[in-house]
Amino acid sequence: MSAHNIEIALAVAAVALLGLDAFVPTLKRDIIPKLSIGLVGLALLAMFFAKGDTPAYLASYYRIDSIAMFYKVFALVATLAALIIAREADPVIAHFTGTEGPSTRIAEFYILPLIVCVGLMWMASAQDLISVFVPLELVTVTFYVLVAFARRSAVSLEAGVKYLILGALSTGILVYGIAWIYGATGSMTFAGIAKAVGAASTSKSALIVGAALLLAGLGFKVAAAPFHVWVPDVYQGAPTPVTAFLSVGSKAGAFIVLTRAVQALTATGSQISGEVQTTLLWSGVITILFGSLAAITQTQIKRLLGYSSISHAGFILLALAAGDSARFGISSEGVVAFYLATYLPMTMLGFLLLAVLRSQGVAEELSQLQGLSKRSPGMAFALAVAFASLAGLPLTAGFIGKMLVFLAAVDKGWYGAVGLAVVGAAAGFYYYFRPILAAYSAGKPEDTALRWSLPAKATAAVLVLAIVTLGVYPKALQSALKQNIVLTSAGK
Amino acid sequence: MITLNHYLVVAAMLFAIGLAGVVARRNILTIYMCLEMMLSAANLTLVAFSRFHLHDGLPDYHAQALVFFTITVAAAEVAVGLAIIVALYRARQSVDVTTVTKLQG
Amino acid sequence: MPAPLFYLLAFITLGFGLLVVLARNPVASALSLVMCFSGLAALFVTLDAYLIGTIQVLVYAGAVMVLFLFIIMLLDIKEEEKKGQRLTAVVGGMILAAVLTLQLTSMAGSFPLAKTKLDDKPLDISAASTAAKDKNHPLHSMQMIRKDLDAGKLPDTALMGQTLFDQYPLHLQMMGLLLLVGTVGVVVLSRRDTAKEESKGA
Amino acid sequence: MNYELTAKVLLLLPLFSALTILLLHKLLREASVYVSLGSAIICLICSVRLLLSPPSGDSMEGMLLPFLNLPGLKADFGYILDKQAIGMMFIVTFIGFLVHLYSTAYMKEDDARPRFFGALSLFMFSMTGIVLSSHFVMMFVFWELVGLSSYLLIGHWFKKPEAADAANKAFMTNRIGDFGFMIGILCVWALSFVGTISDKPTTTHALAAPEQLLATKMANSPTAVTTEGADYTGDIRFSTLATTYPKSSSSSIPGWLLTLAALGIFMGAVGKSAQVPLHVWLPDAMEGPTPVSALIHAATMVAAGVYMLVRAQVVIAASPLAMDVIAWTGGITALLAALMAVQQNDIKRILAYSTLSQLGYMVMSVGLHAGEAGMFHLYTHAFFKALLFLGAGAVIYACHHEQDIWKMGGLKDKTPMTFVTFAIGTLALMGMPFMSGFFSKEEILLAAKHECWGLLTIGVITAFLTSFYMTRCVVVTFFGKARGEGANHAHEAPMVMLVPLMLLAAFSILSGYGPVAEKLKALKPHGPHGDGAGLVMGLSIGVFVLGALAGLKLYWGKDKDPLNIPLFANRFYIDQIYAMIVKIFQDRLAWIVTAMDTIFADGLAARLPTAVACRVGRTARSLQSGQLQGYGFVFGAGLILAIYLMTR
Repeated sequence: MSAHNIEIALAVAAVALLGLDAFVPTLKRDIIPKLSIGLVGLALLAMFFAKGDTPAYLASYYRIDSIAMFYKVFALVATLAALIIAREADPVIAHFTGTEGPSTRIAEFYILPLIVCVGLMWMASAQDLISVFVPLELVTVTFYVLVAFARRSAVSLEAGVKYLILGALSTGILVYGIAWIYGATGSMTFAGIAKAVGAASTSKSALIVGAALLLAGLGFKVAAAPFHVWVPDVYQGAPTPVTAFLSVGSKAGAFIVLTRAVQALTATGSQISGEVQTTLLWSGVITILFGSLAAITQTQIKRLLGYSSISHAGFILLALAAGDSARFGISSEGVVAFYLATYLPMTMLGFLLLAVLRSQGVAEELSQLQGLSKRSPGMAFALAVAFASLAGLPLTAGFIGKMLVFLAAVDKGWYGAVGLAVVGAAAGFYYYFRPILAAYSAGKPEDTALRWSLPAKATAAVLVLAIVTLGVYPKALQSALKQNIVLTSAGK
Repeated sequence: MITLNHYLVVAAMLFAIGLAGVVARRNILTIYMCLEMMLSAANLTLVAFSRFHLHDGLPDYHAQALVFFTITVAAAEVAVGLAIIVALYRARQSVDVTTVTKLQG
Repeated sequence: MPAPLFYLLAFITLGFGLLVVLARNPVASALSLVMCFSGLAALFVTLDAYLIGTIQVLVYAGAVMVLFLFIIMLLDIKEEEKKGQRLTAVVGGMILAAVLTLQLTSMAGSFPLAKTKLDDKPLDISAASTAAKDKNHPLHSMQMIRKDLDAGKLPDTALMGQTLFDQYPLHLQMMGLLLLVGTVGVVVLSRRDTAKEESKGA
Repeated sequence: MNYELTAKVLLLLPLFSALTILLLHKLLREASVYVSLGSAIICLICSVRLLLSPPSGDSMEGMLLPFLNLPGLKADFGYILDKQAIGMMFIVTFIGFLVHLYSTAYMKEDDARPRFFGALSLFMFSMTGIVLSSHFVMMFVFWELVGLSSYLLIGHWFKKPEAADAANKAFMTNRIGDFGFMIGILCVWALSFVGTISDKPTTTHALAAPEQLLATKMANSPTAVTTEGADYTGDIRFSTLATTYPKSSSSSIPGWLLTLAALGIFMGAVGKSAQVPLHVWLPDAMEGPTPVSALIHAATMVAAGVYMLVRAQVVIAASPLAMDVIAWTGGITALLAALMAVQQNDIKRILAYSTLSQLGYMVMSVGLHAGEAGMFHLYTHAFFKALLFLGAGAVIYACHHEQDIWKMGGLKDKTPMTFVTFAIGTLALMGMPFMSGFFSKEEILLAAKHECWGLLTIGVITAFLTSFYMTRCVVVTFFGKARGEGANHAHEAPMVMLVPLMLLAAFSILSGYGPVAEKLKALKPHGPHGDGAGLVMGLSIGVFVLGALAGLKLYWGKDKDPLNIPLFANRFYIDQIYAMIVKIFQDRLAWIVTAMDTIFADGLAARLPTAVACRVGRTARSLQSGQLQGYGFVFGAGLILAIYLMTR
């Protein structure tokens, strides 16, 4: 079985589930969520037996290589985690959609993520700009619906409107960018672009316009400064599972596209590789600084995670800008992939805890965390692990990711950029530890113990384990995936 | 005589007008129209380039395929977008963006 | 193509585009946009993209704009009040537009291909007809298209269909999925509150 | 002797003990105390054996746990056993063991004893980790762990709000230092392969020009990804630092980067060793149990900063500017803390300020290119300061938890053993000739004389003040009449508490001499026979005598024996003038010191960076106005900026 069949099967399954929901009104409320989670789990399982070869009839725009396989698995894992978080957040969502009754259900909330997953999986293999555009829009449009899903909540609607307008704006910019790149190179495929960027006949000025527009359009999706402004608002307003999915899934999908686009634009001999690098570098540094500094005075935890997501995007951009480092044997796509792999468990864990806490009536404010260690030691510990890893504490996954980025930047001799990134990381040490301190400070006496469901507990345990494993033994990722992509040669 | 440049300039101006509208207008529906305008400007650029990158004497239909997809996406986007705007109007009786500022900081 | 025609179409497109932004009444904006898109469709046709031009009229100027007008009427949206208008936003928008236009046009000017005249680069259908005789050419087995090409006609719609169905079948499927998501999304977002209904009924 | 096994035992046994107590404290109850005590004994035996038969060549390295071994960063957990580590290990385990022993009696009435001993074991684990650390990353990990255990122990009586506040204050203040430390480590690591990078023609600094970036990119095209024969370093082990770390002379490295690295590393020490301006946490940390104060906040942990600075001497020495900053920070800390100590009434606070002052000495000596003198002072200080704290603990214990020296008095008869040992510790601290403190202090002063007259003056004044306030402390506490309830009913501490005092007293004298000092000294010292040794010796003896006399004269008078009034009226008169003058000066000084404390310590050091960061953060957040139009504008402006940047 070839890997692309899995995404086709997933798309068919999503449509079938929608049909099931529409035509079988007597279905129990939790059947669709369970089916949905089961299907994604099945797809994930199938992925490990999938063959990594590209079918010939797709070869002109679709390729399954090791990096594509990595992002496909990544998309499935992120979807699975988002669905599990969605189950935890179910009561809250139901409250804001007016579907609390036992005879009602919110099946779409569990089916639309499958469609997003299909889009993300396809994006990982896309080899030309049309094949990038179509799944990217599939993902974006689905997210418009998901962000505004809790339509009786004012903030969810507001987030939906903001995401919609700015998302459509970025779509316009992206298409315009694609048009200019096509105009300059005469080609839509990455291979064709890579060939043309070095040719003397290609106009540099047209390339630059195209590259700037393309980077801006994709910069919106990955939350690169200055196209990050939507992130805190939308992350705070969207339902927690959607925020988690948006910050991990959508971001990873955009990063694989950005990686391939940057690779094509900076191919050997390219006229504009210096310009692209500088832009990415500046954007990355500003993104890190903005994300970290703005988070310092933040007390809303979901918003804090939004700013955190911005600053992490900055680190990944820095890795992209730095490119491959022969000296350290790390490739830029490997660092990006590894950083995202470390980013997934810690972010997902943070949002999972938020969803569990929210369903227990704990609001997303820092002060509400006080006394958490007494109310639920397990949750407090998981929270501490997640935030310590987000901060980049040694022995956690976050540390290794940041370190690889610094390594790549140091190899380029960008000490100023590294210095500024370190300032961002140090600020992170300050604001990420505030939730931990709050969780371990004394609470009010009337606080009761908190409970969490078995699936949530098990998921949290798996994520904690992943964070620690990646932090202590980063090679584990490589051997688990059997793909030689994560730390190209560092892992050898 | 008309050159490719003429088309590009028209598209660029249309794009810029759209952007100005997005920034300056307060009615979300008008903003959305301006966004559609920007998307159309991009389409014009694509079509113009496809006409000038001839393949065997024919326009490059790959670029036109992208235009086709863009228009489809825009249609779907408009449907979802208008649904969100209607939901917003139901909740607030207004489509003025300057009132949509609960999330900030 | 005669230059005055192009300038007329460009004037219609840009002028009505500007009106979309300037008109305070949303209905006027929407109607201006219809005109703007019609001008744009005509520009597409001058570029030999007949199908795209048609779609632009049918989908955009037709369906989409009707949807807009419908929503404007449904919600009974009033004119924007003048005094609430923010000067900073207006000035900011104008500055952005001016600078961006300046940048993009100067870039387009320094682009060699851009200086090619439309009439200097005519469609060469006989070349396409010769090329299609090659066995490996994607159009080789397309009898209808080849017949038109041999007759010196441009089978625009057929070529577009050939490209879409031959080259991008999976993309079309995904577009279907996207439209399905759009439908589901609209249903989800504008569904009546069932819980409320139930409680009313009870 | 199996060194690797010894190192593993030293590191892992306390961890094992801590984990056992953590997991099984309900089952073990009182036995927890003995688990912890047992591990402390075994560790002491191990370190004594190391001390007696050090590895050949006086240094060896090995691996404990594989962690990171990438091209570009070698950070496997290893151990290093050289003279410095072995000496420090002896101090940690020896004083650690005595404090364990002492605590069995001191904490007898505390219900939370298992928790206390568990945290103590955790501290021992972290501290041996710091001592054994073979590189910066490992040291940073244990650095944080030490901070954690210190937090737990200061806040042991967390129900007392002062204790909880003090624990938080210590934790937060140390974070500030640790940011710096982390930045320093990253700089050191980055610099460790600057040498190899600078060989390439494409070296670019900071946000380099596009042409250079282009060149760099082309030199590193994707096809070039291979490690075969790649020359990389990224080695941050202490043992190889001397060869890999760039010297200040190498031209290709910007000087500010070297300074940043050195000052970053120093920031870590400023936090942990409580130097001005981050010293504020240490006096408050005295809210913890007294044995903890002796072990952590006097003898070992606070000295870790100095230990680390000596380890990283290569890094610091690469920047002359940083050396000056370090020396003056140390000197100023020494002087200010001594001034503050003069007007304290709480016996533990007097000792706390004195610890600050002595740490200032050590840091100063590191900045004066005399790390070995600093280490020597660290060793001698560890013995006599632990002695003083444990003695103070015995006094407090004797007086039923009374800590105000003015409510004590006349204790020399009621607690003779405590008095004798406390006096020995005091004399050693004051730098009385032939006591250990005399030798080590003199080496520092000698180094100061060689380098900088200003610092010598500060050192001498501090020595005078030390002598003065310690005399005051002893006189008021032990002499005269009992002035409080507690002191009236004072009783000698039990034997378990006295044995550590006696042992420490012996070491307070001996550690300055021949065999013991030689074994302990980390590095080869200058020796007191250098140029100007006579002058320094004269000065230090002089100020010792002067300070002691001044203290005696002033405070003997506070012994309000009515019989003395007619006989010593005249003397009383002088005393009053003295007292008045001193009072005026003391108050003035105290006011100045407090003001500086508020402005510099709380204001500039702690609040300013926070305020700046918050200010910047708020500005950044104000961009997030929530206005869609504004966001649209930012998008457009960003787009224009991107095009502009790329066409530039």
